[in-house]
Formats: sequence, structure tokens, C-alpha cells
Amino acid sequence: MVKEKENSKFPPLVDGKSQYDLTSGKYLRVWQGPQHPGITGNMSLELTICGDEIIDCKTHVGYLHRGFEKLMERRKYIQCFPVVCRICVPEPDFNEYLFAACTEELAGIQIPERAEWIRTLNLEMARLTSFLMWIGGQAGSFGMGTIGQWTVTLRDYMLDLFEELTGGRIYHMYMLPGGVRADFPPGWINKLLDTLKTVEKTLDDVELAMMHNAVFKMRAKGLGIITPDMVDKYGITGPNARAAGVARDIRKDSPYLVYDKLDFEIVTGTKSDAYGRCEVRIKEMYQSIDLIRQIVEKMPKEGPFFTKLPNVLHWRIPAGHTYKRAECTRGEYGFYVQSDGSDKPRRTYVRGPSYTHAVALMEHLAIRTNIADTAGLMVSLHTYPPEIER
Amino acid sequence: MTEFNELSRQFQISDLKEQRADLHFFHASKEHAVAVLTSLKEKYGYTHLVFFTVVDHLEKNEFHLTYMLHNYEKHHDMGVVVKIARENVQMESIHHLWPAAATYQQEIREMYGVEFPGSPGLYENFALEGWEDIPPMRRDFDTKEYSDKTYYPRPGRESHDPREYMKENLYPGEAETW
Amino acid sequence: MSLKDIIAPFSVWKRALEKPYTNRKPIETRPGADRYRGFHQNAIDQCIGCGTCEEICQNNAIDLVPLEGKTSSHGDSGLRPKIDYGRCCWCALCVDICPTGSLGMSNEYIWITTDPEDFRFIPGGESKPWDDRAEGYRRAEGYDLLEAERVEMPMLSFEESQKSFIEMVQGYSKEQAMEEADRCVACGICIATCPAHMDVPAYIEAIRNDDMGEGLKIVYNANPLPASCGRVCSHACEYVCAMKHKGEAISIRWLKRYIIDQIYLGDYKEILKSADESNGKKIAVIGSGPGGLSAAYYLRLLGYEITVFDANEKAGGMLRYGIPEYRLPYEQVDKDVEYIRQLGVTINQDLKIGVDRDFKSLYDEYDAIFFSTGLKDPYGLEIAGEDLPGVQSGLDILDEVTKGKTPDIGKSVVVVGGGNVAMDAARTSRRYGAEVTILYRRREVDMPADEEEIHESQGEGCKLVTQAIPLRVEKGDSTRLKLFFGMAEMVDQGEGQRPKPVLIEGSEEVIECDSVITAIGQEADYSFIPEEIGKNLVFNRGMVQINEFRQTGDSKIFAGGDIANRKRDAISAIADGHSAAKGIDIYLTNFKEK
Amino acid sequence: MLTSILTKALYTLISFFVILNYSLLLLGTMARVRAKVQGRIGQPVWQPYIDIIKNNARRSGVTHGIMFYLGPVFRLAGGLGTYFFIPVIFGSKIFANFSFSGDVLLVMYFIFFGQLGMALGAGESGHPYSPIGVARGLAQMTAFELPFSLAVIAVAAQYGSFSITEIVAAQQGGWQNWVAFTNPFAMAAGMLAFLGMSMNNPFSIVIAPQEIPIGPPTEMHSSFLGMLQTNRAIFNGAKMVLFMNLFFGGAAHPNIFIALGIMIMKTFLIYLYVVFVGVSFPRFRTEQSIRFFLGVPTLLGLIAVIQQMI
Repeated sequence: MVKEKENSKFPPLVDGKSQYDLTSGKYLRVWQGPQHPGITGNMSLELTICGDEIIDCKTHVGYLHRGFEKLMERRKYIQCFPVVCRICVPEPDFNEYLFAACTEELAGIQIPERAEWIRTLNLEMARLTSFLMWIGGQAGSFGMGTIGQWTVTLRDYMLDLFEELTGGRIYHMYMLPGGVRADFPPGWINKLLDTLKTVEKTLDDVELAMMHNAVFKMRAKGLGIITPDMVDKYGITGPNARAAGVARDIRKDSPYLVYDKLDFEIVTGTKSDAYGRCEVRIKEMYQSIDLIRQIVEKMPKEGPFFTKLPNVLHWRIPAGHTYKRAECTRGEYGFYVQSDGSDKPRRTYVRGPSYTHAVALMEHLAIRTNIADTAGLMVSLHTYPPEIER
Repeated sequence: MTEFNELSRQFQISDLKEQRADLHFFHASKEHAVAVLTSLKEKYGYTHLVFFTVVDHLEKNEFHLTYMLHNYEKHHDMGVVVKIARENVQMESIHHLWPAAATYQQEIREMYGVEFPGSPGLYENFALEGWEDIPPMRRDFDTKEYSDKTYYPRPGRESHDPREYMKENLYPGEAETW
Repeated sequence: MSLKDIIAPFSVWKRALEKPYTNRKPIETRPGADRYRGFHQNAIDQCIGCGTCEEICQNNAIDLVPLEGKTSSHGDSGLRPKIDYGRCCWCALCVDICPTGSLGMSNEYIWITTDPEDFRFIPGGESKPWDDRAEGYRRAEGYDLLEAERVEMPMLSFEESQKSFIEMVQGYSKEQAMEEADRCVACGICIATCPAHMDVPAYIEAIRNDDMGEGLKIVYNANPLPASCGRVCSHACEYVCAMKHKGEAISIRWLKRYIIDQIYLGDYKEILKSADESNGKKIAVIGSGPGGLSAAYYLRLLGYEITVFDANEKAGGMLRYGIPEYRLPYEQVDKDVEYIRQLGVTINQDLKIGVDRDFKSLYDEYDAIFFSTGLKDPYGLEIAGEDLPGVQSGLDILDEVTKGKTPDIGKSVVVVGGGNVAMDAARTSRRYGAEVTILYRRREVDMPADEEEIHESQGEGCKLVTQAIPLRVEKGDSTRLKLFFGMAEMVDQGEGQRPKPVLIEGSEEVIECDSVITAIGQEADYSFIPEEIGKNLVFNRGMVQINEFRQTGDSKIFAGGDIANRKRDAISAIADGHSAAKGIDIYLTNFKEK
Repeated sequence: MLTSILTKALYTLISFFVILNYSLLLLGTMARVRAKVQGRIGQPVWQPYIDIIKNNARRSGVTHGIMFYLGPVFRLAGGLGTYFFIPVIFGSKIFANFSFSGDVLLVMYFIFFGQLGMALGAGESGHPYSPIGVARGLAQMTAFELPFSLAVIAVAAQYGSFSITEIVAAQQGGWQNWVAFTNPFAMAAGMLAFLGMSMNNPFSIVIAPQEIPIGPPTEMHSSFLGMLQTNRAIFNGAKMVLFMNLFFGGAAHPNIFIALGIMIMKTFLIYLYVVFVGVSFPRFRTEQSIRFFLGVPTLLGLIAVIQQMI
């Protein structure tokens, strides 16, 4: 946020909210979205602008509210499995993993070791894939379509891998309670490693053209600064917090799956503005590539990948509740599942990182930025609306 | 659990349950809940509000407000469950502790009808614009009934129960259960 | 800002020299991956229409609909899944759970038509270009949502079992029963095949819920002799079980037994519905076998006064006198009978109609008569020497054993026949220490006895000789008898007919033995029915002709059990009794002149 | 008199026809070049024809004010006006168009004119956000007009003429006579302004869908859009020819076809330069681009003018 200026142009702030009179003719109210290329998905920002500057921002969601949490109350545990992945389009695997993990914990199921490795591999691939989509959005939101075209292609290469492994490109529906659905197809690992090489090479090009770009720097530096003291206030997690120098990474802090067997460092930055967040994310992409290679190397080469479940048609899970979290590209992704002992979950709560980032934080950061930067700011927070309105 | 033991001397809290080594749940009374949360945040390092939600226990006529806090030093989660009756629900707001909580409270008011006096933007629409029915996340809101009422089923769909169908075809007149 | 920041961006032009990422005609050149989840395929003849896919579909995208050319038959509902692709989310859970493995997904994902209705079709039933596609999603090896193996039943070892009459099958523990019940997909295909149409999925669900009372109620709705049935039922249901297509059928019979074993007879009264107030009408039931008892039970529930007449010392008919104790302990028969008796049914033992009591007097005294007297007279071998001492019928042996006598069988026994009676006689003989050989005319696969009976009899040391036709019996030298038999070859009888054994001329072998036990079938004895009533009844190849209400040619007389149906097993008799009860009720309420 | 008017009209039509088709193909080609950098195969080169034909075949189902309909007409008029006063090929009667002694001033006016018409039209579209796009467009245009004008003034001062034909004539006789080499500061200022004029990155904020709420490009649909696309081709052609004439010696050869070849080569390179920068950079915000134009390019323009004064 720009430092409070004593400028008569801006209306006074009370409780962090601008006090303005729309009828004065000095202000214009503009809706950005829900159909807008500069918005990450179907949500909209109600912006009040004075000249080119935003003086008030209000996030509106609900355009794709499908009520997943409510839907799951009517579905058996196994039937929830195809539902959860739809909560987040670019990164569905985290939903699958967390739902499966919560269910397994409540039901007291231990999955085979190889399944854990495969899941980790899948999650890292999902992270990389999601980052590739984000980077295109970040470049595109500042008008650099070239980068976007490249990375979306790379994402498609990753999706090809997912398609071959899981049978689906976007919604993989692969990690279900008990393990995963299938083993690697023959030759898949080699293809994965080849694709990683391509991604790495192009990523070098992207970094050169984007992070060393005069215009990009002019646009991104100083945009939407998150200070370390805001992190807990707004519940900021993931690269948004790490770019501010707050070294928190669930993969390291409370390792899940096999992350404790992998060798990596938490990536941090010094200043969390749009540019700083880009830097962290690009480093994390390299990190993901490295992690995938480590996993391929270290994982057991064979073994079972699925544990027998009770008959899923009448599977009842003992009463109890639990919360599981994982580090997705945007920060902390969590599932809270409460079972009442029946065959359907009583309550599933999805804690998406975008919930805090795109609403409270975005509304705060947008104030006094240029209206043309809204898209760039929004993308730099890396938010996906379906997580907000599960 | 030292935090629990210390807090229980001061506040009405009970039913500590260890779900995992790094996840505990306990119940707090409605009156003391916000004070407990404040202590956890200020004194015990639970600075991160992971989420705040409601679980509807319709049969018991209770809402379980569930606050999840995380301690980044110890990497430990603490779930604070507050049971309140379902009618005319009001709860103290925690937006002064975490500004982000206002969003949670706004959503909870919309989805469950729990009021948080003083929370900013509480009465603004969150996801449901123009909603007139009862708060939809309550368990007494029947989504199936709502969708049957609101949308048209695709005509021409008809399914058969194998057992009924086989009965009709294979032993229509025979006695079975009566 | 450095000079690098201005120059570096132009590095993007490097890509202009490289091969483009895109394809020229993606639609033509890019098939889905081998595992792609595209449009469904269904092997329509392998599918049994069990509806498990419909059950698991979280989107309600699957309907079960009749398909032209498919009719309901035992083990096939005749329905096939029809998928609404407007709702399908391509999760493939239906493929994963399909018990027959008929459902799969092709890797085809492009299909264009202008009519939205086209996107609702029966995979495999309506021809589509991808029907024969080899690529596509299939359930992977090592991943399964259903359990193909049944929970092993604790049994006495063969060494143990052949020494005594202790029940061989020991019954499931609670955990085992719940685990086994959990395997059921609750499709209900078995209901049609069960002669009594018991609601199998419902009582299996009661086991899953650990609600034995509910289970007992469901069982008694269609079967008042469950303790016996849970042990010796011919379990036609298990042959059509959907899970049998995957591996082993659910142990339906033993799960039923499990329910009964959990509840004391004394508690039945509180759980089951009691009989209605007496309505003053009286019914006579002749024969206390499963048919008679079943009719008596259901009629009693409706408030009729029932008198059962039975020629034996104890009630139960063939359940008691035809089945050895190691398969069906007598106290289990007692449990079933006792509850029916407690309900207010009068059972007169040791009273033979036609000898001790005149059939005509019953006919006059009672409002209706149900008779289910069973097949009592064994067929003879019709060969020379069959009247020599030592040649006896299997039923007689079993009967004697039940009555507590030691049968006179000697040290070595030849059992002739391939049915359950033959197996029972053979195994009973083993328990008296005899060497046993079983002779059967056809092949092992043709044997009418239950699979496990054949298996167990061999396990207990009975020798099985198939395709053997007895020729004559002579007095033996060292042993009591010598049985001469010839070998047979199977001659094809054309389609739909089972092959017929024909004696190979000149082949002749001999076995020396002390006893020859014949168990090649029995026939009914209708001599107790007086001529004036008998002329109204119609008999066909030894069987009473009845209509769907089990009513005979005489409107007041109903019949059922082995004398009236060809299945000749306990559960069919029970079903007959039940239907007859319904028939009698309808008859007495609506048609009988007061 | 009549004959000469008719001949002139015929020549102008031929010239118009040639430049229209050339520009459309050039647009298609450049789209493919851009696609190549982005790792795609890209659209067919004749895609602009398809778009124009398709859009012109459609009719609007809604009505707006008269100004809305006139917007694209003004725009087209601006494009045509720009083109008709620029001699395409030096010394050719057919491609001389209506060149006269003060034509460079008129051309500069027409470059502005179309935008103004568009602004008025979009203003009446009823879309409340059009003003944002219009304001951005006009602000940025005003900014790049400054270095551009300075460059033109420097060139005019150098040759003492406001006639494009004369400016081209003065540059004949080899590449060393081109303004690009005789007056490099003017060329630099002009070419930087040209980046802004062609509304490619980094100066594309006016037409950027990401950074403004939906504006004129969506409002103008059907045949309006077709008209705008036609104009875009003509206007682009006109601008490139203008810059070729002003700074790169124009196109001149006794053989008309070789002269056309030279024109095509030069304009292609001029356009490629725009694309070259365009695909490599993101875009400036409005105030950033204004600052940019008022900075280095204006300075260069001033230096050029001062150089000529001295």
C-alpha cells in the first residue's frame, strides 16, 4: 500500500475504508470481471477509481459457487472423490490428496510406501503445472503474451504426462483413499524426465526475458507490497509470505508424504511485491523440477500402490475430525473433514489459500494502485476463485 | 498439553483430544472462546488463523464453531470448538485479532446465519447475491429438494431397479414378502 | 535499470527459429492417451445389469434400462446401463467397481452430433465407433474397489470331520460375517433366483449394521426355517451372485446362518411379528417337512388354526431324516420347528394319514388341506441281485442314523448315485469307518450334488468313480457282496440336451464290498389319498400338478415341496409353502362359500 | 480537365487497391511472425480477409446514437485521408496520390482525426467504461505526437519543405542521403513515436483487454468492426509508407514493379521493427508511456530540431 498521503484528491480513510461520495462526480465505479481477461477466473472486483487510481476495492465471488462442501454431505466418501478435484482447476491434485489423506487418517488406513512416493511426485508435478499457468497469467496481465504462450504450452506438456498417467488432463481423479489408481505406464518416467528438460530450458528463457525486462520491472516492482507484519494478520501463506522473507513452507515445517526424505531448502525473498513474488515462484519452479528428479531417483521401483478398502459402497468411517494441510503453489491448502460415523462426511471444509489472498488481502493491497495494474496485482497474488467459494 | 492445562485454570475449556501429535482439539465455552483465542494468539504463539468454520449438528440442535490456529514455532495446530445453540446465533467477532477473519465471518453469516456483531462487511453479500431461502449450508436446507424445485430435470430419463424389474419379468405372481 | 534489462527481452526471438509447439491439425493427429477416460464401452453380453455402476455414480448419470434383445433371466436382470453424458464427469468409478468387468472406457473423446439426445445412450447396446477400441481406461492391476475372495469359513479338517458327526462348518465370527457382508454390492440379482425370493441384500445389510433383530425379521419374511436353510440350502442365489463374476460369490447361505446363530430361540418372540387373532378357520397340513412347516407358519401368522400331521417321530421331514447331523445338527431343526410350534401350530407326530387317520375325514373337517409329503420311496437299481442283503437305500441309512441306530453297512461300501443323498450316505458311512466308493453314471460335472458336498466327500476319503453303470450284484467271497459295473461313454444328445451315458460293450469291472447303497432318486407315495378325492388331482410323471397358488385340481387341496416342483430342495419347498399359504388365504377369503 | 480528374481518380483507386491488399497480407504475415516467436504456427496469412468479409456480412441488432455509427466512419476517413495524401512511390504517377506541397501537415492531422472520431463514437456506445479507453488513447496519442512532430519539423527544416514528395526527392541518390543517416536524431525520435502510433507493445494499453474494462473493441461489432479492420490495414499501410518516405528515402525506381518491391521491403522491415519490440516487452501503463514519450524521444526530437536550427 502506498504510504498515506496528505492529498486532498483522496477521500479520507476510516477503518481502512475510503469515505467517498460517488455522486460527487469525482469517482467512477468500475467492475472488473466476472468476464474479464485480466481476472483470474470467474470473480469480479468492484473498483472505485479516482482518475486512474483505485480508492476502494471490493471482491465479489459467487459466480461459480457450486457448493462442493454441501454436495459432499450428500455423497458417500468414495463419491466425494470425483467431486473434490473440481474445487481447483489448475491444481486439482491437492484436493484429491488432502481428501484422501483425511479419510485415511479418520479410517485408520495406512497406504503403501510406493503410493506415498507416487503421490508426492504427482503433487510436485501439479505444483509445476500450476506455476506454469500462473507465469503465463503474470506475463499476460502486463501484456507480454509471448511468455504466456510458451508456458501454457509447457503446461500442456505436463498435462500430457498427467493424461498418460491418470487418464485425465485436467481432473486427474487419481489419488483416492487407499492410494493411487494405477502405476506408471511403461516408458512414462523417461518421458517425464524429457519433459522436465524442456521445461527447464524454456524456464531459463522465460527468466531471462521476463525477470530482466525493463518494462516488466517498471510495472511489477513496488506493486502490492506485503510486509512481514501483514502475514499473520491476513493469514498469508505460500510464496506471497515467503517473498516477504517469512520462511514458512509446510513441506519443510510439517512434512507430509515423503517430503522429509527429499533434499530442498525453503525459497525466500526479500521484498514481497509483484516482482519479488515472481522471483520466488520461479525459484520454486526450479525447485519443483529438482524435487521431481529426486523423487524419481529415490522412490521404490516397485511395490503395491493401493491398499484394499472396505467395500466403498457402504464404507463407514468412525466418528472424528481432522485437519490436513499441504503446500500448494499458492500457499496452505487444507481439508478439514468431520465424520459422524456414517457413510457420508458430515462436514468437509476446504481451506484454500486464495480465500484470504483474494478477498481481505486483495481489497487491502488494491487501494491506491493504478487501475491498469489490477490484473497484474491480482495474478501476482496467484489466486483461484473456486477455492474461495467452495 | 501445557497450553491446555494452563488455559483450563483460567477459562472454561474441556474435552482435549489428540488427533495427531501436531493436532489437538478442545472445546471452549461460548463466553470464554474469544479470550481463549486471544491468549493462544498472544501468549502461546498461535498466530496463524488457519480457518474458521461451522459444523451443523442438527440432531443436537448445535452449531460447532471451529477455529483452527497454527503455531509456526512448534508447528502445532489447535482446533478450538465452540458449541452454541442453533437458534438466534450470535458470537463475538474476532476480526480485531485477525483482519482476515472478517471474511470468514461474513461467509459464515451468509451460509449458516451466525451473527458476529461488529464484524466489518458482515451484511454484505459474499457468494450468494439475492438469496432468500434459509442459509444454505445449514443441514436442514435440502439441496436436492431445492434443485428439484428450481431446475427442470431432463425429460425422458427413467431407471429401473434390477430386483423390481426381474420380479416383474420372472415371477410376477409369486408370493414373496407380504 | 541496466542495459541488460533492455536487451535481454529480445532473446524471445530465439524461439522463432525453433520448431513450433502446435500441431497443424490437432483433431486428426492427437488420439487420447492409452488410459484416457473417454466414452464408455460395455461388453453387453458380459454385463448382467446389476446396477452397481448406477449405485456408485455420484452424478446420477447412469440409468438402467431394458435393452432390445436382452431379457431377464437368472443372473441377468436384462437391464443395461444407459449413460447421460450431460451429467457424466468421466471419473470412471463405474468402471472400477463393475463386478463383471464388462464396463470400460475408450480413449475417444471427440464425438460430434447435433442432437443433444444422442449424448444419452447405452454403451455397447447402441453401436458407436469406439466400441472395439483397445485403448482406453481399464481398472489397473493391483487396484480394486471390491473384494473378490470370500472370507474363509472355519471348518473342521477332513481328518477331524470324518471321525464324528460334529457339524463341519463352524460358522462365521462377528468380524468374519461383517467382512463377508461388506463384500455385497446389494444389487438384488439373487432375489429372483432364490425360490423363496428372500431379500438377501437387506439381511446382509442388517449384518453390516450389526442389527440381528432386523436381519431375523427380514429372513422370516420369506423363510420360516432359516436355521436349517442357513446350513443346507442349495443356495441358487450364490450361483448368480454378481460377485461371482469377479471371483467368489458372497456366502449368502452362511451369512443367513450367522444371523440365526446370534439369536436365541427364546428371543424370537420379541423380534418377530406374532400371529394374528384366530380367525376360526382350520387348515390341515400333511407332512412336517419344509413345505408343510412353511405353510403352517405363514397361515398361522394370518390367524388360521393349523394342525400338522406327520408320520415321523419328530418334525422336520427330510431336513431331519434326510440330512446327516454333521451338515445340519438336529438342534437347529428343532429351533426352527420349535418357534413354529410356539406360534400355536399343533403338530401331531407319529400319525400317518391313510393309516392312522383317514384323509377323507381331514377333507371334511378342515377348511383347506396343504400336503407336502415329499419323496419317500427310493428308486431301485433295477439290476440283478438288488434284493440281496446288504443292498440298501441311502435314505434308509440316513433315517436309521437319525433314529439313533447304527446302520449295518460293514467295512466297505459302494454308493450308487451322484446326488446329495448319495454324498450324505457316503460320508455317513465314512463316519462309521467304512471304505467308501461312489459310483456315478455321468461325469463329475454332471453330478447333481452340491459342489462342496462332492469336494468334501472326496476330502473325507470317499473314492469317486464316474461314468460307471452298475450291472449286477452278486454274493461276495470274502465280503458280503460283489458289485459288477461297466464303464460308460458320454453320447452327445444335441443342443440343449445333456449328454447321455451309454454302456461300453464288454467293459466290466467288479468291486467287492459289504454294502451297496443306492441313492439314485426317490418317488412320491400318494396312496393315502382316497380314490374319490384323488380323481380330481392331476399327476404328471409322479408329480402333483398345481397352479401358481399351489392349488391342486381340488380347490380345497393345496400341495408343494418335492412332490410338486422339480427343484426338489428345501428352499423351493419353503417357497411352495409360502405361496400355498397365500393361495389358501386368498381362496378362503374370497372364494369359499361360507 | 475531366480526363485528368478521371485519370487521377483511377490511379488513386489502383494505388488504394494495391496498398489495401498489401497491408492485409502484411498484417497476416506479421501475425504469423508473432506466432512463430510465441511458439505457434499461427493463422493463415489470408486470415484478415476472412475476418473482414465475415464481419462485414454481419449486422447489428442494437441501436446506438448517430455518433456511434459515425465513429468507425470517421476512423476510416482518417485512414483514407492519411493515405491519400502520401505519395507511395516517388516519381510514379499512379502511386503519387494527392500529394501536394503541405501534405505532411495534412497527414499529421488525419492521423489524429481518426482517433478523435473513434473517441466520439465509443463515447456514445453507452458503455460506461469506454471513456477510460478513450482517455488512455488520446492521452498516449498526444504524448507521441510531440516527438513525432519534432521529428517532422526537424526533417522539414532540414529540407525546407513540408511536401513529402520533396522530402523524398531530397533523399534520392543512395542510402547515405536518407534522413536516417543525415538526421539520425529525427529518425530516432520519429521511429520511437511510431512504436506508440502503431499501438503495439509496450504502448498497447489502449487496446489491452487485460488492463481496462471491456471497451471499444467489444462495443464495435459486426460491420463496424469490419470497417475498423479495413481501416487498420489502410492506416497501417499509410503510416509505414509515411515513415519510409520521411526517414528511409522512399521508394523510387524507373521500373514501377521494382519500386513497389522496394516499398514492400522497406515497409516490411519498418513493421517488423514494431513487432520485434512488441513481442519482447510487456506494456506500459498510460502515464508510464506518456512519461516515456516526453522523455528520451522528445529529447531526441529537440536535439534534431536544434541541430537543424544551428
